[in-house]
Amino acid sequence: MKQSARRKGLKQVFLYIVWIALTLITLFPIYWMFLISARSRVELFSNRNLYQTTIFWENFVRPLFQGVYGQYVVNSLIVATGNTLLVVVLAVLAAYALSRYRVKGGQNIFFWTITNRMAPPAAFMLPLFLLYSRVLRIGDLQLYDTHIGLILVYCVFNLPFAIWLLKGIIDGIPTSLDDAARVDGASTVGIIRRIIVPLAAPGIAITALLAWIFAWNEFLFATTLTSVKARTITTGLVEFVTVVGTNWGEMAAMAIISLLPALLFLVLVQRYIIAGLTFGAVRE
Amino acid sequence: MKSSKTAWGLLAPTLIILGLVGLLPFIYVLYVGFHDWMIFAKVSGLVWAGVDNYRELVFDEDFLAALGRGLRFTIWTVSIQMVLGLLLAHLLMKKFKGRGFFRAIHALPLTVAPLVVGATWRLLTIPGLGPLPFYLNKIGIDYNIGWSAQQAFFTTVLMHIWHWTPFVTLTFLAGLSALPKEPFEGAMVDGANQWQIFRYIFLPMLKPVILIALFLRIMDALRIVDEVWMLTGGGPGTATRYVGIHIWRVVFPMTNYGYGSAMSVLLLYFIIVVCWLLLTVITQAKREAGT
Amino acid sequence: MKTYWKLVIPITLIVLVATVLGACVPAPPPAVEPPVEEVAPPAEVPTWWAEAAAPYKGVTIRGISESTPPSKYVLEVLVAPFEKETGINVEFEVTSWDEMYTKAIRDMEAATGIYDFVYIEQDIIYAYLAQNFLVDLTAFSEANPNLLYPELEMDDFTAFIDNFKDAEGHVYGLPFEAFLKVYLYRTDLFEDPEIKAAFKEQYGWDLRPATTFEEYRQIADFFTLWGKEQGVELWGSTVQAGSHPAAFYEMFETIFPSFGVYNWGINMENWKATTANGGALDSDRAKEALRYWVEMLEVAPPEARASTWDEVAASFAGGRAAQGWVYGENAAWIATDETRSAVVGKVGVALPPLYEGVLDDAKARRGYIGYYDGGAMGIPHSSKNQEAAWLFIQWISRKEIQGDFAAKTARIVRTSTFDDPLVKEMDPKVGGYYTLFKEHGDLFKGAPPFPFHAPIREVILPYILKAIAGEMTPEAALDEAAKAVDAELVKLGYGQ
Amino acid sequence: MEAKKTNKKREPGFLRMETNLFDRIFIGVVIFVAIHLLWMRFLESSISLTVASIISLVLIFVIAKWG
Repeated sequence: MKQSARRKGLKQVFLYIVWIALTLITLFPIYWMFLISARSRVELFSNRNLYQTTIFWENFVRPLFQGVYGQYVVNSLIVATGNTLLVVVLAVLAAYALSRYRVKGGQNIFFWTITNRMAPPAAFMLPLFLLYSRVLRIGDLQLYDTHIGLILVYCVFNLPFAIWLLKGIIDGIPTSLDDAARVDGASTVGIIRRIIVPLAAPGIAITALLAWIFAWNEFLFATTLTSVKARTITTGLVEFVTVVGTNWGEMAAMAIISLLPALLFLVLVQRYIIAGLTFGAVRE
Repeated sequence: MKSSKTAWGLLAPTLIILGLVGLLPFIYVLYVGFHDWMIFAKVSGLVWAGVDNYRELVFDEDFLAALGRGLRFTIWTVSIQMVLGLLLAHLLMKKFKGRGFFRAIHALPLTVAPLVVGATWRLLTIPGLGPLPFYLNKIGIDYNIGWSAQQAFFTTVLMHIWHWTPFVTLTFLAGLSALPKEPFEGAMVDGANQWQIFRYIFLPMLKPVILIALFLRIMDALRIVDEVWMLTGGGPGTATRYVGIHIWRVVFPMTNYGYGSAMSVLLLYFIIVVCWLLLTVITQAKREAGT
Repeated sequence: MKTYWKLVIPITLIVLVATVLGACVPAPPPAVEPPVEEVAPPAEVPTWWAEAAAPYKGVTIRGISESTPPSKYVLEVLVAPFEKETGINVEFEVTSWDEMYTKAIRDMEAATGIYDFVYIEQDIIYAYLAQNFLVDLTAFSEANPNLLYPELEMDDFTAFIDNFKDAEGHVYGLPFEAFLKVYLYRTDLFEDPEIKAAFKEQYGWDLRPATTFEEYRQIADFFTLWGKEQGVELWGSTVQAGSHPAAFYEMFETIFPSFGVYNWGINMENWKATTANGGALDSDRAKEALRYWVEMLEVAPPEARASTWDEVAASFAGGRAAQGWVYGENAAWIATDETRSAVVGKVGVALPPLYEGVLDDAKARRGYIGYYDGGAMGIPHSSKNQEAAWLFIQWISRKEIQGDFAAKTARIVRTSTFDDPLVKEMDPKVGGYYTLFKEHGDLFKGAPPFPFHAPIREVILPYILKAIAGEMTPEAALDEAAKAVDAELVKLGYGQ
Repeated sequence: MEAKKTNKKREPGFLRMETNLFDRIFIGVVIFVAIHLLWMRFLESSISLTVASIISLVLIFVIAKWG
């Protein structure tokens, strides 16, 4: 028994070493991006130190306050949040239907949803562009360059993924719970709201987190389907790639700014996930 | 059949939206794929071409090579990501001090946009600007992803792993969170060791989620564009010109919509078949094991 | 049925919330700070603009351009006064080079009418004309005489405007920016007495900007070695050899012409590139040029293989190359901006090195010695606000703003701008770039007038990249490329 | 409509899998495309593509019926 205690201690130490190494590897590229954002253009090529004592604020100030990037951040927030809300609600409903009911061809529908995500993006941009700017159009109103347009189009990759993930999770919730609730007279919506959602909450949280991040970071759809008004921060980033010297400093600065909301979101949701994880109870 | 009606009601909004933004464009791309459409041709616009585009495609060495490269990239990245993700999820399941901290750090790369990931890694690896070539050079390793095809390939692999392993881990954690804990406790009582728990309880129970993560990673890796585009632009030579990038070049800079559409359809076909085979093999295996 | 309705309501609600979230947020027009520096003071701007624009007050026009300093200048300096003067709203989208093309072409091809004015690079204008993408500005201004700014002075534009004319001399775009790809060198190194002596001793001639390719290579060799000996990070020459169309452009618009291979080696009479059919893409001279350029990588900074036009300028500005072919629009900031450049005041400008006979060809208009690049602003045929857009592109072509515009962004489209005091003051600081531009600009030329452009570039590019990466020899690469071009041109409908 | 049959339990056919009609048609289409692609690459120079179409259509029918 003593031996095993020592082994356990060693294992702990080993575990921490692994985590610390992983942390360093994970953080290094982001740290380097921060260093780049803190350096002026002249410094970039001459200074390769792994630390930095001065900060070249202009990289942050110019794009954020003189440019239009502040607005882009707001656009991104709207689009990502709107899309996440829509996706999570629809996916819970769809996953519940596919998990609990014997729908004709349910397996096939289930597989079909995921094929939506498989399409190589390039060629699919043109039909979407035409759809948004010409087909779905009433007078001057069109989906092109609107937030709602992006919110809808992001369903193409977020919805299948959310349905797949949530179905796996809902499958794991015993049906006996639904049946019990149904006997008590709960409606379908009631069951989803009172049984499924609370039990699948950590899973839903992770799904929402990932969906939000995917939407926040999306580039191709955003650049194809927006122009000025609904432009998102990721599409704004390519503006720094110019003929007269890619403006790495400002680009890194904006990249860091674009990373902050996602980070905040991540931290908030993480707390929720940890609280819901029943695995904390498993001890060695 | 009242319940079935409810189920359709639950599914309806999803099907409508996916039909609108997923199915409609697909039909259009399929249609364009049977046409010649080069914007800067003498005769511009759609010209019926039958299966000519596909006939050309099966002999197109560049496309097939790009497809092969994409596959190689996918196999490398996805297998490593799955193993790493599984291990890390398993580790993160245990309670230890700082677990929350490590989990947050581990998920950090996910929050970076693919485009920015590419840019960041470019900043890391560009000779003259990045620290990687600079410090590797000091210990005698000549590292230049603009020059060595091998290095460029593995740099893209590494970047992809860096970026997407957290996704796999998080997906597994999501799956884990909904699992009942009784089997684990039961096994613990029976004196099963770590490996046995992992092998006989953890893995089988996690199978559906593993499958999802595997699918998503395979399809995303096969059609990858932005990250690699930003990092290497497909170079040096054609070393990292994966199939997604190849299609991208044909559709946008080359403005050959017809041929590009045919390529997209073929790639989509390919991905669907791969995923469907995987799904079938796995579900069949499960069924046979069950009986 | 009851449960069904209970479902519909929350779903509708959610969709509504998402819609409202998406729709109700006001997207204020990009807030462009009015510039602090004096821009054409309002007094100088005649009320002609307000009068001409009266019917279009409140109209919103949308345009797209590449995010270059000239475009940023327009966005940050010229848009706000125009909006104030005319009441026309301008949404000016600036994005990366490839995005700009993709979006503008898609809009014009599908005739969606999103853009009212587009940036047209010199090299793609012929393809646009072949597809009837653009509004004939000459005809348009004749049809709308009241919209023609009386002081536009079309004759004042440099010969660069000829690129934007069709066979009958009708103009399809007002020049917006133009510059040369010149030979930049480091004056501090070239004039250092010790270096000069060492160089003379080694090669037997006085160190000065190279005029031939042998000289250029010798200088490059010398400085690469010198950098190594001195322990500084210095190499002989920049090379624009990243996996990007930039590599193609440096080879085809700069190196080939100065080796005497013109028009991409394509025979424009029968649209063939192989020598067997009268082309020159796989000729010995072309192969020599490509080999020379690829071998230049041996004495280029290591980042050259990942360099586009951006990084080439950055390498030179970082003081990492002794000489190089650099786009002239970069000359201004490399030579003057201390926050971005480490070689301020140490930059010399010269004509690129040339193969024998090329200068005579250029003087006799049989050939050209390098790249005269730039672009114009035009109006897509699908635009719904052509009048307002026409006003705007005249606004940014006004004579009185050109001096400041040129001094800040190193682009010149009007003859009178060369004599502008601001430009004259700037000239010595950038090693005489403007003078060289004025005097020798006509030896340079833009891209050949092909009715296609990007498709053929994309056909050739992979071969060039393979040659750079060593997957193919330069000779084999060009042999293959020429065959591929012939095949592709047939597909495009040329040269049957 | 075939839909009625799709959900019916049936004994696995020669594919030795539990499938519904939709699955079998899907398999048929996948094979249809694969045959055409391979045919174009290897056989079209000697045998017309129409033959491939006929063969694959027959295959789809066989799989849908007995698969």
